[in-house]
Amino acid sequence: MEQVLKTAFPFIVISVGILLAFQGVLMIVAYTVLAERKVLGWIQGRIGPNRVGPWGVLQPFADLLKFIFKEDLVPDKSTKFVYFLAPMVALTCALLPIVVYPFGPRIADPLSWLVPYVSGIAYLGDAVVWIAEQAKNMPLTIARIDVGVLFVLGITSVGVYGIALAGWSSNSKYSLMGGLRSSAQMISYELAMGASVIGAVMLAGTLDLNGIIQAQTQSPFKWFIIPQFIGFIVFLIAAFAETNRVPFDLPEAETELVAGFHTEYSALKFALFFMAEYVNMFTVSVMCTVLFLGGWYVPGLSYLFEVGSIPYALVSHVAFIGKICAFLFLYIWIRGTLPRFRFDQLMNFGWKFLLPVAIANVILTIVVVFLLNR
Amino acid sequence: MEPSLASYLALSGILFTIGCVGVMFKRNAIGMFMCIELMLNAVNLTFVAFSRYYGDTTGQLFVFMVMAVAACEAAVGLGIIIAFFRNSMSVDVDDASLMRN
Amino acid sequence: MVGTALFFLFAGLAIACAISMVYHRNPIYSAISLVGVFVALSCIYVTLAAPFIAAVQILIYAGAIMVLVVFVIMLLNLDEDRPHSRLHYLYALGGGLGVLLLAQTFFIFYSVMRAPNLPADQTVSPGETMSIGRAMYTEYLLPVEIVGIMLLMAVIGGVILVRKLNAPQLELVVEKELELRNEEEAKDGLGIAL
Amino acid sequence: MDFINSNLLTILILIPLVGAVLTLGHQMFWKQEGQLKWLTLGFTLVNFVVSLALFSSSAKAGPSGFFFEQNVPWIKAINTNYHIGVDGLSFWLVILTTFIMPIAVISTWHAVEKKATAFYIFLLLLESAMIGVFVSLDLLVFYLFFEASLIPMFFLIGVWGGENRIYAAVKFFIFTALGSLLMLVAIIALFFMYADQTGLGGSFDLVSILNAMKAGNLVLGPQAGMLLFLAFALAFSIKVPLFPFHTWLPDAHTEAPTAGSVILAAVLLKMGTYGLMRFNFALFPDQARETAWIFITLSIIGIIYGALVAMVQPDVKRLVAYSSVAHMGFVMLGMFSFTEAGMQGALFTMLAHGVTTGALFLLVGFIYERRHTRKIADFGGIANVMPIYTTIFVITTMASVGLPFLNGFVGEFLIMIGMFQSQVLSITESINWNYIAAMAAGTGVIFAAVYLLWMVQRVFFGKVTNEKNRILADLSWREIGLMVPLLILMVYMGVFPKPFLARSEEAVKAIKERVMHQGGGSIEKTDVLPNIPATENR
Amino acid sequence: MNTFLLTDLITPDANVSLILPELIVAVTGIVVMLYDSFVPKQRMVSGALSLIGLAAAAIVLGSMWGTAAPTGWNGMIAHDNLRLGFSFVFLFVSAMTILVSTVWTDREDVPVGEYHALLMFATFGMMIMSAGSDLVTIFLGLETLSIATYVMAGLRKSDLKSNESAMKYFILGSFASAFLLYGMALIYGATGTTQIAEIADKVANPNFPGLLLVGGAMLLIGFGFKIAMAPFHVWTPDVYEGAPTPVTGFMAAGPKAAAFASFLRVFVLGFPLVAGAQASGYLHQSWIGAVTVMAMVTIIVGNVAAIMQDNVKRMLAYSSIAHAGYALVGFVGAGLAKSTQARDEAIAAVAFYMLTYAVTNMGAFGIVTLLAQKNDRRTEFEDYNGIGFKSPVLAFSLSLFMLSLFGLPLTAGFMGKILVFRPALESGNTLVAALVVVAVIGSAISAYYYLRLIVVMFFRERTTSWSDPKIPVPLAAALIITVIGVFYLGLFSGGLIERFSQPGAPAVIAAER
Repeated sequence: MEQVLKTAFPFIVISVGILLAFQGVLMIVAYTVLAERKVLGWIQGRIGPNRVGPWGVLQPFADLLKFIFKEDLVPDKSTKFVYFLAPMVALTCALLPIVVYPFGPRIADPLSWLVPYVSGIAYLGDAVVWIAEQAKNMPLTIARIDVGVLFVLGITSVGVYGIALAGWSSNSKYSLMGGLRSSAQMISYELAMGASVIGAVMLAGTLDLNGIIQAQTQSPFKWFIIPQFIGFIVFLIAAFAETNRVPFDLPEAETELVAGFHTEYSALKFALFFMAEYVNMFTVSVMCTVLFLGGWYVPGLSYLFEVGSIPYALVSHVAFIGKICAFLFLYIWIRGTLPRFRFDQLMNFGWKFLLPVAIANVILTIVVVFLLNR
Repeated sequence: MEPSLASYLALSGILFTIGCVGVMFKRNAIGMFMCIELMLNAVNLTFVAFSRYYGDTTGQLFVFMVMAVAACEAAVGLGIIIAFFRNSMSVDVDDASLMRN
Repeated sequence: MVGTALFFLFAGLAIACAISMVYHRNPIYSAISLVGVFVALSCIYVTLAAPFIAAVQILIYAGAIMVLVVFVIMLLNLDEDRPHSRLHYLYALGGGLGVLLLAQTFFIFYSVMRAPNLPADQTVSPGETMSIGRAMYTEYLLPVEIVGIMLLMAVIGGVILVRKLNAPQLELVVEKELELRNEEEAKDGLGIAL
Repeated sequence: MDFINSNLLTILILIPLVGAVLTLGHQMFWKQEGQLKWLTLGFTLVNFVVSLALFSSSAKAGPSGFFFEQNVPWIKAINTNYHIGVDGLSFWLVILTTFIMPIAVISTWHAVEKKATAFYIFLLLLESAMIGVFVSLDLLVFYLFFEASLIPMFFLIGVWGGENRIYAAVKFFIFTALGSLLMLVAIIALFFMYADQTGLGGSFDLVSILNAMKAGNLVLGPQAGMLLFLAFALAFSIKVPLFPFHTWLPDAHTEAPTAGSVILAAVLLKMGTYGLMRFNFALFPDQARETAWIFITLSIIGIIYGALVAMVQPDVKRLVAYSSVAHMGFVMLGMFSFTEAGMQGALFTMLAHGVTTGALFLLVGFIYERRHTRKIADFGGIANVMPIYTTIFVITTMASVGLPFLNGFVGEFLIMIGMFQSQVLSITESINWNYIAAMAAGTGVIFAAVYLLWMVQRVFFGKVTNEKNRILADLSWREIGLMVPLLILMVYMGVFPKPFLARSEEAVKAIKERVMHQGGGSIEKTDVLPNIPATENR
Repeated sequence: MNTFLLTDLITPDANVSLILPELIVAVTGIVVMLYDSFVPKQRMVSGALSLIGLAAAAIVLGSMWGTAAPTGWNGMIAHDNLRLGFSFVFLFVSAMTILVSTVWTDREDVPVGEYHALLMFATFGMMIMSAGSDLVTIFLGLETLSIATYVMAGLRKSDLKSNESAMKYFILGSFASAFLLYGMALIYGATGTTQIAEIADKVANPNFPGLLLVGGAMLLIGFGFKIAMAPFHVWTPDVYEGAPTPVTGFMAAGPKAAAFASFLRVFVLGFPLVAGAQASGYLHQSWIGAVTVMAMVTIIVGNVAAIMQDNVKRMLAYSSIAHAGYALVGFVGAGLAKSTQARDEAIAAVAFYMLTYAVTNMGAFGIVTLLAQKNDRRTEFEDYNGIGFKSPVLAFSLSLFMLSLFGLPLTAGFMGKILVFRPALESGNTLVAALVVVAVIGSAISAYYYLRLIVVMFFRERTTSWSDPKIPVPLAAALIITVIGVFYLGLFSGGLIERFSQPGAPAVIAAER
């Protein structure tokens, strides 16, 4: 029995971690939606949703309910299996990168304060002691892998399937066009994104996300946004394109394509796409934060709290979320202010401007790093 | 306990076989291309398994090169298929019989 | 124990997806199945202590190559293959080849099982990014350079092949004229009459 | 003089080659096709004149017993040398080649209308290759020239030939090429056997291989030796052509233009017999002796078969072609008798056949130019219209039949004698196979007389049956001038064969000794036959 | 955690001078492409640039001949006569292709810059294949070459035949690559290394003897596809017929030679016979036997099928299959060589054979290109009817090439055949001797179809009108070079053969790991 428990323990921890993280992320996402509507309203001199709950705080839940109870229409000549698969793929791929993000610094000893409280209790006491021992040096990451950056990029690139398949399986012209455009766009900008990341990776000397953050600690001037400013800008632009946000929301350009790849989707399946888009925004923001803004690192915090202590971790975590929120605000802000590109402009911009710039940045970084290390 | 080297090789062999048979059975150029990709992947598995067995990077580097090659092949191969499609409106290899005598 | 279970899980998934890929006549289903194989293999790579290769597998195969394939399938709007039978000798050939390769697989399995199977050295981790990167830029520097040239070439090749012709329809008309002109030019040619 | 002595053969090979290049250049820059025949004639004549220098008495035999020898390394990787030289065997053949070429050129004076440039170039190239074949002493170089002579002939037949030329040309090429490729394998195999057994590295040099064989350093196993022998023999037998391989010859002769036929009959066929003597006998004496009965049988069949088939030919040229088969049968017979007389006779017949049959083809060509037919049935009573032509034709025919005091007689007579003396066929108490063979061959002479004279009778005598034949012009001065040297030769060779035979005596003796004295299997039998000169028993 | 790796990186073992020829070719490709993208309307310059690059590479290559072996690249590159001889062949083929294809690029409005760049990269791939002494480099070289060639085969985009050719080539080529790769994986598994020299050491005592055998078989299939060895030759005729004519010439001469180079390197140098070792004995015996039998089949199939063709390109395709068979004779000879020197000479013989074939073949395809007209229309035998004396220069050159392909003495083809037959006969193996006999009979058969073209050109009368095509200067240059080459290689090749077989450097540079 004990043996089984011990074997199962890591899986339990990971499951709990995944649940927590996903729950948190979904909450953030839900409120991003609300925030977007509010902020857009504010920018456009409107009020935004304000009926459900005080100041409209419960609006996301109302929306959810509405989605659930709506009639689920399935186009007659669609390819059913793929049609159902597509939204799931989209959301899964959007959520998966969360697994590797470091949400905060390592906590040296998170549970040992509990031990005195339960010391006398049979079974539970022993268990807590054992768990506390296991939990030492606990990272605030679900899965620490060596190749975090590649993992994120890989999963993001797989995300294209959701959109492409959705467009194809609906058996509708508009959907197909939207799907095609969107996949073309995502493939194109993925390159620029990957290239822009290389600079930061080179400076950090690792593909491990935590390692990248570590490389930026000690001073805000070590944040890669400074040496890698070009990379940052490129990444940001590419991130907008990757998430199909304004000004790159060609796939769902209403005036041309009705609603793009999800024209034929309704109810819960549409909700999945909708969520996927916002989760994508979130994950891309996290990535940007990690790569260029020092992740959870708060300058000067180590003077206040001991590194590795619980409060240090908590504050860092909150700061991390804060940085992400800033990015999310940026998304909304830009949506409120910029018009949409034309498709050929978008492609030209991606291939003829963004990618060369990103590559130039890589070369520049190589040269600088080489010269500095001579 | 880990599965033995032999089982990885068996898996790779089976995948290779499936891919190879697929190339023969498919009529569709893209399908054939995908079967070939499957074969390459089976080979990659062999490399990685041996790399693990010998504790050596050689196999994994080889896999990396194979992936690059596969990407190049995909770019060019799909280009060829599109060019063929433009002229014949089909990607069926059995339609490619202009020169059989 | 867990390793074995995971292996059989993903191996089963891979084989099932592979068979499904061959079985389906609809190219999109085939493509999705193939992505399934890639993902399963990627997981197996992780169990083989090769996280870098696993990530790259997803990034390149699933994220780049197959996306391109799906893209092309969508672009050409391909339907299911025609069902009627093709050249029968190809089926026979395929079957024969399959049996042969399967036999070969058994042979490999048998001969590796029989050989002394020294267990993998757990201390070295060849799959880590660090060691791969080190190898890539020292021992394998030349191959990496070659790959660079190859990628460049593939880009050129892809672009030439897919780029639209200037005036495909007109060409047929112009062709005759060109030929006439060629033949006129030929008359005052370099040809030496014996 | 020294320069010429040491380079004479190379010069002989190069003159036509230079001629070919100049012909091409001339045509490219002046485009005057009419002048080409003069140019070509000039070159062939010069070559003939230069070749007369072979008679020079100042020449000394080289280290390996050959005159005008030259040995220059060529490709070191496979140790092949440009090794050339003449001896008694090849001496007259070289002269015959240079002699017959100008005649062939003159014969085409008005015949070649289309694509004259290429025609003359091919003629010149052919001459070059033919001389090369007769003088090369390196197996590989020999093979090179042997094959190279194919191509010009192939074109000559294929482009300027008659109706059925394509079939004839391809057949000619494939038959000959197939045989010679096997010879190539044998040559390479010999190369390795030499390398293996002497340890000196491989060699294609005939002289070195022969020396090694004589010294016992290179011994071929019975099986290997036989295979190699057969490979060589097949190539040469096709070229000769020996009976079952002869089918390309009538086709090629019939379809070839006159000049081509002349050269084919006069020189190309001799390559086969020459090759057999030079290579097969020298390299594989035991095998040659062992298989002699096969070749003798086949030659006899060839003689009789050729004669019989010739008899029923409706076409004059085809008839002459089959007569060639019969005559070459004689040559083979003489060679395989392995007696001095027989081999001398064979060599002499080769020359005689070259002159006579060449002349016959020329004569057929003359009438073809006038009537554009060669059917015997179309003629009759030509003698009334063309007396000079008839006279020359009859003399030539007589030479071909083997009338005494004409060249045909000497050779055939010697061959018969040789066959009677021969010891290669098993001689039992009751039957002397040699006699039977000689007598069978003798019937060939009779048949030859029958079919040739019958043909003459049908073509020249009687009344003029066909109106078209009444207006035929007799031979022009050019044509007479062409025939005169040939006629003189026919008579000269018939009356004074001595100088011709004397040249080859040494070489023939050497070969005979090599064949009959190696291995020793049949030496005892020499005592049985009383009429062998004592010198040959050494 | 913040570690800059550069400081503690081992300095890479990069020796640029060792791969200078390859580098020059690759850089030329890039330069050509860049030039083309900035000066798009040029037609001659990119070709000239490529030629200059090739010439420079050839000069560098020449200067490397016979030098002591420099090391570098951790044993990825071998510096030996195999590499030098074959690289020379590739440079020649590539240069000829450029000269020959000017007619075609002008006629069909091919994007010249890209075309020449691809050609350069293909040449680079070939050179890497011959120089690579590690399975990785060989594989990458092969793929670089193949991918470039797939594109080149499909360059006539508006023509379905060309598309078809490219598609078949692509699918079957990658299929073959998969087999090849599987073979490489198994060899790696069996020996634990991918370096040819180390494999050769390990072959006597492999970790998994069974895998070695299977891996060898898979490699054989893969290489068999690439050199069009029967029964893996099925793709050749269709692909060769459909591809643009100059590209066909290139494919028949270049990639085939390159595949031979790697094939030689892997099998002859990688799987040698080690005395007393059971595993290597098995392997050696099996591959020699298999290759010998396949070579026989190849020769027979190639020649017999060529007889039945009515299309000149198709005929040449089958003839190229037969020629691969002849080259395999030398290959087997190399495998059976008893001493290092003999082996070097045999390898040189194969390289020389490839050179003679390249010279002849490029010339022949040059003429076929010129005569083919737009869209490769005139490629049937009938189209050649009676042109012999109407276009004498072309027709006689073509005849010369045909005769050289047949192996007529005094031409290059003959010398090549003699040289490859030599090592095979030297081995003294009965089966191999039989192979030589088959090869000889095969060449006798081949007389028929080579002559057929000559017969058609010279002996037939032309019924339709014919105007002698104008020979552009580059093509004229190519023809002059090839005609002279045919005679030169046939008559005075001694020095060249010696160079090719110079043992100079050790076969493979082993790396200290």
